Amino acid sequence: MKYLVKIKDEELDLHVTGFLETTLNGSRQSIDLVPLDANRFSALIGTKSYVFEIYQQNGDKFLVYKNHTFPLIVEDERDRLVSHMKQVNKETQTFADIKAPMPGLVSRILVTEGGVVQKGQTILVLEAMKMENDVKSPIAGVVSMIKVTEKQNVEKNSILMRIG
Amino acid sequence: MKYLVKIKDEELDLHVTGFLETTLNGSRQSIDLVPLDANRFSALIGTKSYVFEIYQQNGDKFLVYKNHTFPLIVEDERDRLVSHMKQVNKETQTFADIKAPMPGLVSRILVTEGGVVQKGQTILVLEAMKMENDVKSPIAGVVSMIKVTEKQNVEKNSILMRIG
Amino acid sequence: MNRIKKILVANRGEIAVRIIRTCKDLGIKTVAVFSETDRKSLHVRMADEAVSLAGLKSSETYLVIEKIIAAARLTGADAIHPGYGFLSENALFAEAATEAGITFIGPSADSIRKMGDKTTARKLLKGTKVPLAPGTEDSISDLSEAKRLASEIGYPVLIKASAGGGGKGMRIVHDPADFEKSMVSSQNEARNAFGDSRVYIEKYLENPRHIEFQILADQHGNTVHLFERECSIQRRHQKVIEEAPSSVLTPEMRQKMGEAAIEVAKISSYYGAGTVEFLVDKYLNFYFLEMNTRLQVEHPVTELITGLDLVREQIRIAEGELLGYEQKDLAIRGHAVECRVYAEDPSNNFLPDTGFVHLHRVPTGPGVRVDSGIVDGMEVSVHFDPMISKLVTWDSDRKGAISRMCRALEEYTLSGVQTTLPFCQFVMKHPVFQSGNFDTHFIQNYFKPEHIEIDDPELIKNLAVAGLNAIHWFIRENKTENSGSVVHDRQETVNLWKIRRK
Amino acid sequence: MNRIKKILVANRGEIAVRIIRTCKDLGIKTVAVFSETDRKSLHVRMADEAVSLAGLKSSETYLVIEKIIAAARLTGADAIHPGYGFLSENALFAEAATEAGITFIGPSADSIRKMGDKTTARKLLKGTKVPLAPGTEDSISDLSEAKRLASEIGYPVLIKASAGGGGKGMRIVHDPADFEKSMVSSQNEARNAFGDSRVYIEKYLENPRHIEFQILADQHGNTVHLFERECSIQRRHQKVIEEAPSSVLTPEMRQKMGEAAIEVAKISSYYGAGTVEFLVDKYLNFYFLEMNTRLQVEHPVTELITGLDLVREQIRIAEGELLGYEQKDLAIRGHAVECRVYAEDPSNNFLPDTGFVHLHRVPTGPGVRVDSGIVDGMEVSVHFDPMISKLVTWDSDRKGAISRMCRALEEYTLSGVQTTLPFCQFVMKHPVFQSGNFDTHFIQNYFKPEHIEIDDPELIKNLAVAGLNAIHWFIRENKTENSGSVVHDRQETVNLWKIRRK
Repeated sequence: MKYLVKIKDEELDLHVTGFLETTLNGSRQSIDLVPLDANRFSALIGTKSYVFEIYQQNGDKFLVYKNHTFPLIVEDERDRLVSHMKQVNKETQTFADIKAPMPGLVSRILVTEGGVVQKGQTILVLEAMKMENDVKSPIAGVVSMIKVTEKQNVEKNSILMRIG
Repeated sequence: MKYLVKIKDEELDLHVTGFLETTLNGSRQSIDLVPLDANRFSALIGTKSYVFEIYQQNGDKFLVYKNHTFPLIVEDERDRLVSHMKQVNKETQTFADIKAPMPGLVSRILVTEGGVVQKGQTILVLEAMKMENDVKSPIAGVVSMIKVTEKQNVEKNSILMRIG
Repeated sequence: MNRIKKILVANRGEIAVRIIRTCKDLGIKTVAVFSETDRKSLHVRMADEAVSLAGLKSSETYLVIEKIIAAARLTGADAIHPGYGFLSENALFAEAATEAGITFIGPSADSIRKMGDKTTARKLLKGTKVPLAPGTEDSISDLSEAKRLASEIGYPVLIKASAGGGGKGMRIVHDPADFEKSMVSSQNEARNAFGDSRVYIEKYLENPRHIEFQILADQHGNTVHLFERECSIQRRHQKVIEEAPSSVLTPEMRQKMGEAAIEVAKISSYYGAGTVEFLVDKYLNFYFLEMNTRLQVEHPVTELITGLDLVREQIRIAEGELLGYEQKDLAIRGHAVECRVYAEDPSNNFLPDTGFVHLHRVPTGPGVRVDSGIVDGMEVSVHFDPMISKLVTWDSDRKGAISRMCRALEEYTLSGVQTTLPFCQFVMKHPVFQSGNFDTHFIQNYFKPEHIEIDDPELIKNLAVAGLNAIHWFIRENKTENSGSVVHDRQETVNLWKIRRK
Repeated sequence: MNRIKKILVANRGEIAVRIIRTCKDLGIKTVAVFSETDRKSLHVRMADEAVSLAGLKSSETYLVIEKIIAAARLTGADAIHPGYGFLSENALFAEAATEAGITFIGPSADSIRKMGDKTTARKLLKGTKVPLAPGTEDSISDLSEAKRLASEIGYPVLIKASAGGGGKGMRIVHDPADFEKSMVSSQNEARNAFGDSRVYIEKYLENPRHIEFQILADQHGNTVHLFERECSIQRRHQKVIEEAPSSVLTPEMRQKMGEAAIEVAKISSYYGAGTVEFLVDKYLNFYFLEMNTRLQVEHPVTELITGLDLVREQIRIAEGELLGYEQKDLAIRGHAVECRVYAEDPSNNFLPDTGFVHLHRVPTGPGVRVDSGIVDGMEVSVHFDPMISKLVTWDSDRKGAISRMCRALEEYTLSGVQTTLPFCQFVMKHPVFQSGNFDTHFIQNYFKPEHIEIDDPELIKNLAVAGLNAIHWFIRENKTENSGSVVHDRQETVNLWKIRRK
């Protein structure tokens, strides 16, 4: 099976020829892989020793190595086509949904629908874990929709507003 | 359900009236029990806090509390009858099967079939984990059968000989 | 002498566990209290007894004086240790315990009142040789009056909670235009954290270092300091990394500041363990910041350089014992560094993260100590502070202690939530931190989220190969077992497709 | 100076992990080697590189000089650390490394030969001021000649492996009638453990204490001792519990024994870390027992009372550095105790146990250090030594260190095999141990298996109630899920009916 693996802006063509035999950009890589506890693995590639964790969250895959988390995108040939189409689609998107980074209480909303916001501007204050946390806009644009009100409790990842 | 629980020579009549409600020798005991990891539990009885492990090995149950292992015999009414019959049976038994306490190599056999042994006498030397381990007879009696020979590898719990 | 036999620990998390450990060392029985979410917590498991506080949030549980006194009565505890946070600096709590005939392990209610309230403390110290930063005499609630005073003191100013501590409610204001917003949000945070919205205003020092002195005083008038802790690495005005000793103090300065700290303790008739915090400016002038009338989060670094157990000293003092040593008997030995492990995402502005901890494996070995209250399967919830544990290392010198910290951080496994671990790794390897020459602006001056990323191309390629093969393994195992849960080697359960619960 | 960049650790288990930790502190890369059963071991996971030794038993793997030298060549390691046991006292190994241009972290092959062979060492020391116990000059293989010499020395005698250490091959003979059997079994054990069946005979001292001195010597003639370790608590002539300092040594005796230890090192032109072992009789006379030309299992207690990292010192010495301190710069600070955690059943004559470790949770907190090589799911097999880990505590005095050990032992969770943990709990609480006045017969004099049982009737009743309810819980959960494996709370897997694999 041929895969495209994206990690840290690197794109690698990997070809799994058999279990634990991989071709990386054309050259063969043998790997000694053993599962440990939870989602952790120990891998020996050549003599190099790596312990890492693989997990999946909201459909995305992540690899954790020595407390560093790498998003890991693994696409087979069919996925690549779909992903390419999505990419084209995405480039025409100019809006951003602002999601709650944690469960909490909306303590203040600092913008109004129709207002213009700058990238990095604080648009809402979310009170959680006994602290006031500033939620900032990731893009510049117009506030097209506010889905919450002040003093409202929100769940993690619920949409707070849309910019653009 | 009524049970007889034997632990450390104590015999307790326990009656589980509902989940987490027990009657101990007639008086009611409420318990707050939560499972932790592996086979461990946290129990609060009154205000007293206990963390313990329950495991089963070769059909016997054990409770481990602060590194102390207690054999735990739990019998319901039907079991009690069977166990009573076994007990009667056991009292007429005067032989002991000597089992290998660990996998190893029989390095020397110090008795012969038909020989008389004392309780605590070393009857066989088992080489394991780079040490010579003395296997002793738990009872006094006559060696009725030797099932292994010197230089033979044995598995844990395999029968080495029978005394009596 | 009043020998304590059973201590109720009115706290949760790592500090409750840490206090229970010393009680066990001393043969003193322990009682834990717990909110509903903490039933499985380590402090409940480790204590001899545990009493439910029947509630979820801290305002329903760990902050309710009556419930805690009732739990102490129920179990016959003859003393209460408040830990830090929660009711630890609440004079009413100390009084309630004393009225119930229970020893409060901490200073008198009177000392707590004098020093716990930051404005009262400032008034008390005015005129002594303890240097104070310019600021308001009293706490202030009128917005326009506050704004006028801020202009008088001169921007930048700091708005601080009178009842405060731990950076909660603190706001820096550079621009008068931001004053109103900052004051309101400071008052809100103070109300939530301490049930007291009063704030006061102080001159904000540029590029200060935060250096504090540990104090111990018995009930017979003997007071010593246990040297300083350097706590300048902060985010959101809260400490993340601390060390002892500080790399900037000369022996002379150490002596001067230590004497000032002892004076603060004496003026408030202090007994027990306490901490006098100072700000040190770039010219090495120091100013009294506040006194914390309780055990500090970062107390282990002091324990490692002095060999003392501060909780044991607290208990001994509460029993009425003499300290038994004088200032001249104390010396600094080696160097200690502490990293706080928070459930926060350093690549996302240190936003707190929540979720279940799947795997928590702490480093051990030479020179490493971990104080932790978390175990596999436990939830980091929104209800409490996101601190998971404290990792502390010691060595005969600072360089060694930092090296051991780098090793311990790398060894630390915590899976399920984002943590400050990679941030701490960044700090330990940063030349400015290693030089010892930094201030409280270290994070804003030197840290960007991309700094915690790894850029070794061979490593990245190998991780990609390994990761792909691991995913392949999951797919293969799932196929043969035809189930979401894959049991391997009959020992471990592995399940990629289980979505991490947040 | 020859800066070491990459060290191959020719060992396994806790000591391999411990050495890797110090290498990481020093920024030195590490290479692990492993037998097939050790693929998942902690030392393989923690090292930067790992090389399979393709085999199962130690005789096929960790004892094969050629395989280890080849692994060092393959990975470009410029030094080898042998740990303890295996090839650590093998002069041929030290030579093979040197010939391959690889630094051997340890003494010269010549010193190993001189001191590693117990009979050569005795001959070398004869006539010096180092006191020797009466015994044979040479190793001996002829049975009747040996028996004659034994009678000459006078029973009881000790038969010991010439190439020995760690109590392996050692036999006490009280009765001439038992001599033959003991000598044969000693020879057998010596052959298996060291590949060398030579034995010698020594006078057996009654009620001796085992006290040893840690030596450090650089390659420039500077030698110091790091004080003593008390190692009298032994079963099967192997240490289980050690401490530093010893409670019987006066400063004068410490100085005298320390000087003798330094003389032993100087006579063998020793450099690196080594240990000179003495027996001390009831009149506090001391006799040279042997020198171990390697790192000792119990080295952490010395690290805790001196603040030195012995592995770091070994590496520095191997690099050709000067010690940098003299005897007068060294002082004892506080007290340290070590308990070895063995997979052995103390209620069954300390017979080794084997099986899978289901759950391994180590204690942490103030004054606790754990050196361990095991993790959840790993197997304790018959192929290697049954030592799982070492638990070490420190405090400012002996009483405190023992209290902390009691706490740490209670906190230590190890499930799946029987361990020496309850035995160590018994020793720590025993008045004779606490008094400090004990000898190597402590176990036979004071320990019976029933002593490790708990006899608190309320506790027993509550455990019965709790245990029954837990079993009820399993039955209920199994019914509803209709499966052998019960998943609870979506976080943990619990399965009572899984038979423990042995």
